[in-house]
Amino acid sequence: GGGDGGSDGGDDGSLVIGFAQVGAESAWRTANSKSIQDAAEAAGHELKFNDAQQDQEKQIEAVRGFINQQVDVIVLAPVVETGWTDVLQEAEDAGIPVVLADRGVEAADEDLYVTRLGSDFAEEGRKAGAWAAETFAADADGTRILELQGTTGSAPANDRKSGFFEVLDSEGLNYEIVDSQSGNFTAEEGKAVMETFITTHGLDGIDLLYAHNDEMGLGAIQAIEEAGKVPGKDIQIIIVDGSKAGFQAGVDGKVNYIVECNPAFGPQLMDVLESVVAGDEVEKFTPVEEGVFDATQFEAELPNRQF
Amino acid sequence: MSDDPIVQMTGIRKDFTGVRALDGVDFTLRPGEIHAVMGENGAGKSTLIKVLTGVHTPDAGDILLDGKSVRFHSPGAAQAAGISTVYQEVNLTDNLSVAENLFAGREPRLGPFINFRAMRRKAKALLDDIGIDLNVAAPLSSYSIAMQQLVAIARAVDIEAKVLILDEPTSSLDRDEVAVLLGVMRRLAANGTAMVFISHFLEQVYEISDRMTVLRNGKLVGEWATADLPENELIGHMLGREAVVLEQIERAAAAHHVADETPLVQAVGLGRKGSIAPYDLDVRRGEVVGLAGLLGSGRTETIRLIAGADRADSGSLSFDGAKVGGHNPRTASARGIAYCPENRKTEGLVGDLTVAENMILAMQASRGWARSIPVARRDKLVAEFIEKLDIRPANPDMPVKNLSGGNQQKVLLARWMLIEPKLLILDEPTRGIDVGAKADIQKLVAELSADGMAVLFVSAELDEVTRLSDRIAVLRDRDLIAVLESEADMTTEKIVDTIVAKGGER
Amino acid sequence: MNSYAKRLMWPVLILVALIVVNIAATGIDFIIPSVNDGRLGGAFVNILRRSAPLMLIALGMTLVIATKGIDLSVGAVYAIGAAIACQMIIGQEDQSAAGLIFSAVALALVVTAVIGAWNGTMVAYFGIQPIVATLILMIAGRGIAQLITGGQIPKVQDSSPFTQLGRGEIFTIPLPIWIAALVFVAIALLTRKTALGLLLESVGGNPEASRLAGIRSKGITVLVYLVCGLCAGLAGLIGAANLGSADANNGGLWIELDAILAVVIGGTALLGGRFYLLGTTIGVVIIGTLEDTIINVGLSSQWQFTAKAIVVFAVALLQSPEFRGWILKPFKPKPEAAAPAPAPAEEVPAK
Amino acid sequence: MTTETLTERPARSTLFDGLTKYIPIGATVALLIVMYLGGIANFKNFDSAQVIAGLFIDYAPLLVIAVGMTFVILSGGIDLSVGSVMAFSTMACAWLTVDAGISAPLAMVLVLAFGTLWGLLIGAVIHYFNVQPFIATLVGLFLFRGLTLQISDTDVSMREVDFWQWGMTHVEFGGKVRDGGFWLPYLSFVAFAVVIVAFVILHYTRFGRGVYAIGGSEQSALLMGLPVARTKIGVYAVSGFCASLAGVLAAFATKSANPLANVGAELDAIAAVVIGGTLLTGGAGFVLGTVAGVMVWGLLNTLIAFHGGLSSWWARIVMGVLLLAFILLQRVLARSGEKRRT
Ligand SMILES: Nc1ncnc2c1ncn2[C@@H]1O[C@H](COP(=O)(O)OP(=O)(O)OP(=O)(O)O)[C@@H](O)[C@H]1O
Ligand SMILES: Nc1ncnc2c1ncn2[C@@H]1O[C@H](COP(=O)(O)OP(=O)(O)OP(=O)(O)O)[C@@H](O)[C@H]1O
Ligand SMILES: [Mg+2]
Ligand SMILES: [Mg+2]
Repeated sequence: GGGDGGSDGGDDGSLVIGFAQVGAESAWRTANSKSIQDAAEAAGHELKFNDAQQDQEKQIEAVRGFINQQVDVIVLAPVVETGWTDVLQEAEDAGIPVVLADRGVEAADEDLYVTRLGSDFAEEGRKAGAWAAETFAADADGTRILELQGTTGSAPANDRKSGFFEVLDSEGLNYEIVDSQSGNFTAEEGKAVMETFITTHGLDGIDLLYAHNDEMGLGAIQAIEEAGKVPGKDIQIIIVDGSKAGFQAGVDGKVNYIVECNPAFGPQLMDVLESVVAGDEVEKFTPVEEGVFDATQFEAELPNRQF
Repeated sequence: MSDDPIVQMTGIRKDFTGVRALDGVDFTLRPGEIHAVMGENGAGKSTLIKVLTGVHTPDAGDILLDGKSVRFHSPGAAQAAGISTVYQEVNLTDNLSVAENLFAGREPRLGPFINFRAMRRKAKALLDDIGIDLNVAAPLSSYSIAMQQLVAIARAVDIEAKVLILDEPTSSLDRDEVAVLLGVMRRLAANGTAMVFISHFLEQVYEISDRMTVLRNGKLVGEWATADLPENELIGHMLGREAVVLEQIERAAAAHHVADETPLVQAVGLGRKGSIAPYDLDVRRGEVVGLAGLLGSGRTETIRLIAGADRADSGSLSFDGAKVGGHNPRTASARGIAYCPENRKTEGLVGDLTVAENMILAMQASRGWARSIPVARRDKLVAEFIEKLDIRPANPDMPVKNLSGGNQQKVLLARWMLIEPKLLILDEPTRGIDVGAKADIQKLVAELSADGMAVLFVSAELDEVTRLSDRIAVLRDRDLIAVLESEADMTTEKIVDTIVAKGGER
Repeated sequence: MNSYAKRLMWPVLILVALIVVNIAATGIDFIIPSVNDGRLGGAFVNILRRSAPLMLIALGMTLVIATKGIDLSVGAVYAIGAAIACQMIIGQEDQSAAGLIFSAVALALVVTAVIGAWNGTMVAYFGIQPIVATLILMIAGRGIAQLITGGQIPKVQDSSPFTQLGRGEIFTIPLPIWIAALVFVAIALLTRKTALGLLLESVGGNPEASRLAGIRSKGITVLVYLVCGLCAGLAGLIGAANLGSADANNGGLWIELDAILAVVIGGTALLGGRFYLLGTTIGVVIIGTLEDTIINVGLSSQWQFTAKAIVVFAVALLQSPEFRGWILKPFKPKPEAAAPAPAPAEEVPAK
Repeated sequence: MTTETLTERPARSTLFDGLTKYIPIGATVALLIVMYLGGIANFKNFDSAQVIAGLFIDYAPLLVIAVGMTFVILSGGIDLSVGSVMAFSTMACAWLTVDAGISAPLAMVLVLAFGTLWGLLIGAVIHYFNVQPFIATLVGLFLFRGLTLQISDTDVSMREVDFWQWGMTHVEFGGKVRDGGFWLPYLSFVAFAVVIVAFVILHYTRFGRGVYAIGGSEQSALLMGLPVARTKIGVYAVSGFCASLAGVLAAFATKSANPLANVGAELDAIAAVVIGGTLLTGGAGFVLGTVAGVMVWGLLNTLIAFHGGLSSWWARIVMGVLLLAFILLQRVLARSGEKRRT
């Protein structure tokens, strides 16, 4: 890739940016879109936004569209990791640099994009795992775990799961997966699945619930409350994302650990784009700053939440 | 003539849920003969044909074709074995062109591809041969039912089968076309084709058939040579009782309408572009007005405007002294206009609903959905009309699609009689109906008009029109050309003369 | 009545089989309701409660299908109903005010009814094929819902009585079950005690014949889609109340397929005409039970789709007389030696 | 014999005589052109030839499943399984070539054969057991999504298998895109070939005409002695084949398989077919109409993409409104052309 394309940039340095977003499937995603749109406007760039509704084909089409429109730079938040080679090659042939946001693409395509800015889902899983391994290290009779997975087959679901259990295994925690089902990242299904978990397995003796996102976690909390148990106490709960609602639940004592997945990297992205178009050297991967929060930090962090 | 039989069916039994349609029927068809199958509506004639041609599987019995035992699994198989059939309801696909319908499944091909040019040429030739001139590339749906019926016949004839079966081929046809058809049948018979002919027109049957098999209630009554069975005896066998006198329907000839009374219906310059030229027509209370004309002359279009089924784009219509505005079937029925359309399958009945439900439909519609007819009242009314019109089987809960054609027609009539209309519009009400039922319906029309109901009556049978009508409107080329009023004009000849004369004027 | 019972027999058998599987996997507790905190619970009661939104939508869908139609927009309408109510409630300081909740619910229902009527108008008056007419709102509807929520997921305070619509109970029976039952009774009365059912079946069976018989078929069509929209809106309200939030993007996602499935499992044909409300109810419970069964017998979530496919296939086949005839043939004494191959569709009159 | 010949003219308006069936597709094409011109007037670079060519790259798989769907809908049925079968086929390609190490051409043939077999099976169930097509194929929708996830719940790359490079190898026309030319990959030509073959089959073979006949009236077709069983099962086989071919094309297009790909593709295909003027009730429509329908679908998306200023929700709403406007206009045009009874 290179910064030689994009002849349309205004004299004042303003850019035409094509942004191929995954979709609007969650509050996290909407916050992410909004952050990027706001940042582009603040920086005086023109943003062409495209929502692919979680469909890779639509996203590929959007990227081709941006190439046809001869934008200055393309930002791609890929739905899946594989299958990008051709269209990225086309962008390169057209002299348009590509920056990945949020999720990544397979390693073999590394040459076809300039840099990636985003979260590492496996790392998020590992962070959650590390806390669990530490918290339950003293649990003699084995840690019994329920897992609420994201949409079956989606990258965050796969990575958050594998990262989590990778750490549990490497830390040698004595654990048992009592059940693990998909809640499709939604509160509705999170709650329904949790209800069934409760009727099937009961809650006695269950130590930990690991929910791949806030929404499912919040749904599950309701199910637990309706079953007459106290979330956060009778069962410990880890959620990933860290929305306002998630932190609020934390403040209320219903959540024990939150792994942040930060959507508000719009301004950071604009800086990267500007340097890319200017032809500066940039790192291949720019991590988004993300934290982890335990019960002691919820209260202080809540006001900082943007979504 | 009668060598070995070409088709021999013995002991055929066919049960439908709740009905035994055929019960131990034998049937023999010999080469080169024209064999009529006779019986009332619902006697099982069509079922017999369908069992023979593989539409239905018999529950018992044997079928021999050319002395070999056969059992077809589909009409296609029967066709391949040399049995070509025109079924009772016109069974073509009207989204395809005339030529495609004629040759569906046996199109002339070039390699694997259909040769459309050859197909159209052959279609043209085939239709020319039997004396029809159509645009063979036009979709079949652009032609009237009668033409569609002729196309179906042409298709069956062209298959050049050993056996040709015609189930009520003449129900929508008028004289000329019937003459054409009978001519074709004679020619085929001379070539040795065996034919099965089903019709409710006794004169046609006597004109063309060599032999008759009579069914009643799904049972075989017997087989006769046509020459040996006088008409009244045949009717006796069909109905299972002594022959009724059909000829004289007593018309209490429109004596009771006063000349200066305002007519019930007054159409002035009523018309619709592309379907019927503007016309004037009056109908008085207690009067039967017949519409006569060749097929496609626009009879149906004329009455559809009055019935509110189509919107008129010129002229005005008054009903019962008041001008009619915003005319549609619902307001029409609220005013007391009842309309029995000619195509009962597509426009009349709701096949999946029961006999009872179909009967009360118009009445219920006029009451609105909120006031349903109480069950007891409904059952009583339905039972009453089933008996009055002799609907068989007399089961109000049977899906109407399982009734035979004639009985379906009666259900439709009952629907409208239930609302006690002021004007009853009947489009071909006796099409495909047996002699007994036809007489019943004609008698009913006469009675209703005697009670003061006005009736508009369309029929392809001029005899029927002249017999029933007080006045006759004659149509030609979608134009109402004359209204015959005097007693002396009420003859078939006069109607034909009128049509021909007006045609000559052009 | 007898044929009606026969029609219901196969779905009921499948349902019983599913319940037996669950009992075998998790014990008799599965079916026996328990009372805790003055609220009826237990696995099966939970299934019924969770099925309430699907039930409502499937009931509306049954009517639409009876008129030879189909409504693909119900999932989007569900999201719109939920979004309106939640967005309106979170806008206010006091989220417990009875007036507020009443007007939020009323507004949501009015809007969804209008959307339904719009679908019906497109079908009846503009003559657009139902699948296309409702596809438009299926696409745009979620956009509208997101527009209402601004892409956020509005969260109603747990203390708001609005949530009772999804979580509350009357006489220990969960409120969603009450609502679904009431709507069932209302629709059953509306269609069977008045002539609406007959007129519907008539319009679905043969629209042209119905028109000529003087039936207001267009008005009826609009009414039916309106009811379907209303049911979808109500379902959205229950769903939102249950969670205390409205997810414009995922709420009721693909519920239209489940609803159509429930209708058809219940014996109503997609070709219009006869409809069976009780059958639809059984269809809904089958679908609800199925999802739990997968978890209860310990299958992974990848099995969700496969198991659903197998059960639907079984119901579809069992309902087919031709299939039953074919499968039972070896066991039936045949009067004739030469048994014909299954002659398809032969005695089935034209559509 | 008779002396007189019976003549009847079709009752329809002479101007449109015989043309009525082309009105819906004519309206579609006219509106398509209007939409395209509107795009050119409003957006920079919209007039690039590659914009049109792009439709046949990105929508090649959709075009192929829509063609299969056209057969099914023309016969009066519907096939909801195509999206899942397509995703399954792509996944099977990946699984066979990457995990099982089968040679790619063989894998492709196996996948296509499997898709066709599935179509035959479901067609037989629909025909012989009289199961409603909607339900029978809905089973397929669930089943193949499930099977795809069971093969792999993550996306799989096939880039190491050279064979899959073939599809995106491209041909340039009229020079580089910058110089006003455009390019098309081989897989677009496969889609064109499918359209042409389908056109010929539907219009010039007995099977094709049988499809129309059955769509007009299955009962009549049966009574006319047409091979109803064979034809009905045949259309589902065609659709199954097309769905698996679309899956193979998707494998070529991305060289990757994703278990959640093509969710809802069946609805896109149905929409394209119906927009192209085919009646869902069967018996009327054209495969070329389907091509126009796919182009409308694609162009609507392209217009929204070129605009680029719409948020996720406004994009959906605008898509719905455009679709609505399109369908209403098509209706109006078609109605004024047709002279039918009210
Ligand atoms: N598919 C069916 N299901 C149930 N009953 C049927 C079916 N088809 C015909 N029947 C019944 O079988 C009997 C014989 O009907 P069929 O059509 O053979 O009479 P038909 O002699 O041809 O009468 P028509 O002169 O009116 O045509 C009738 O009682 C009819 O109701
Ligand atoms: N639905 C329709 N659409 C277009 N044209 C039609 C339609 N129905 C009938 N026609 C045409 O209108 C003309 C008049 O037909 P109509 O049925 O009114 O004649 P008719 O005098 O009633 O004859 P028939 O004996 O066939 O009933 C025919 O040429 C026919 O092709
Ligand atoms: Mg008959
Ligand atoms: Mg007529």
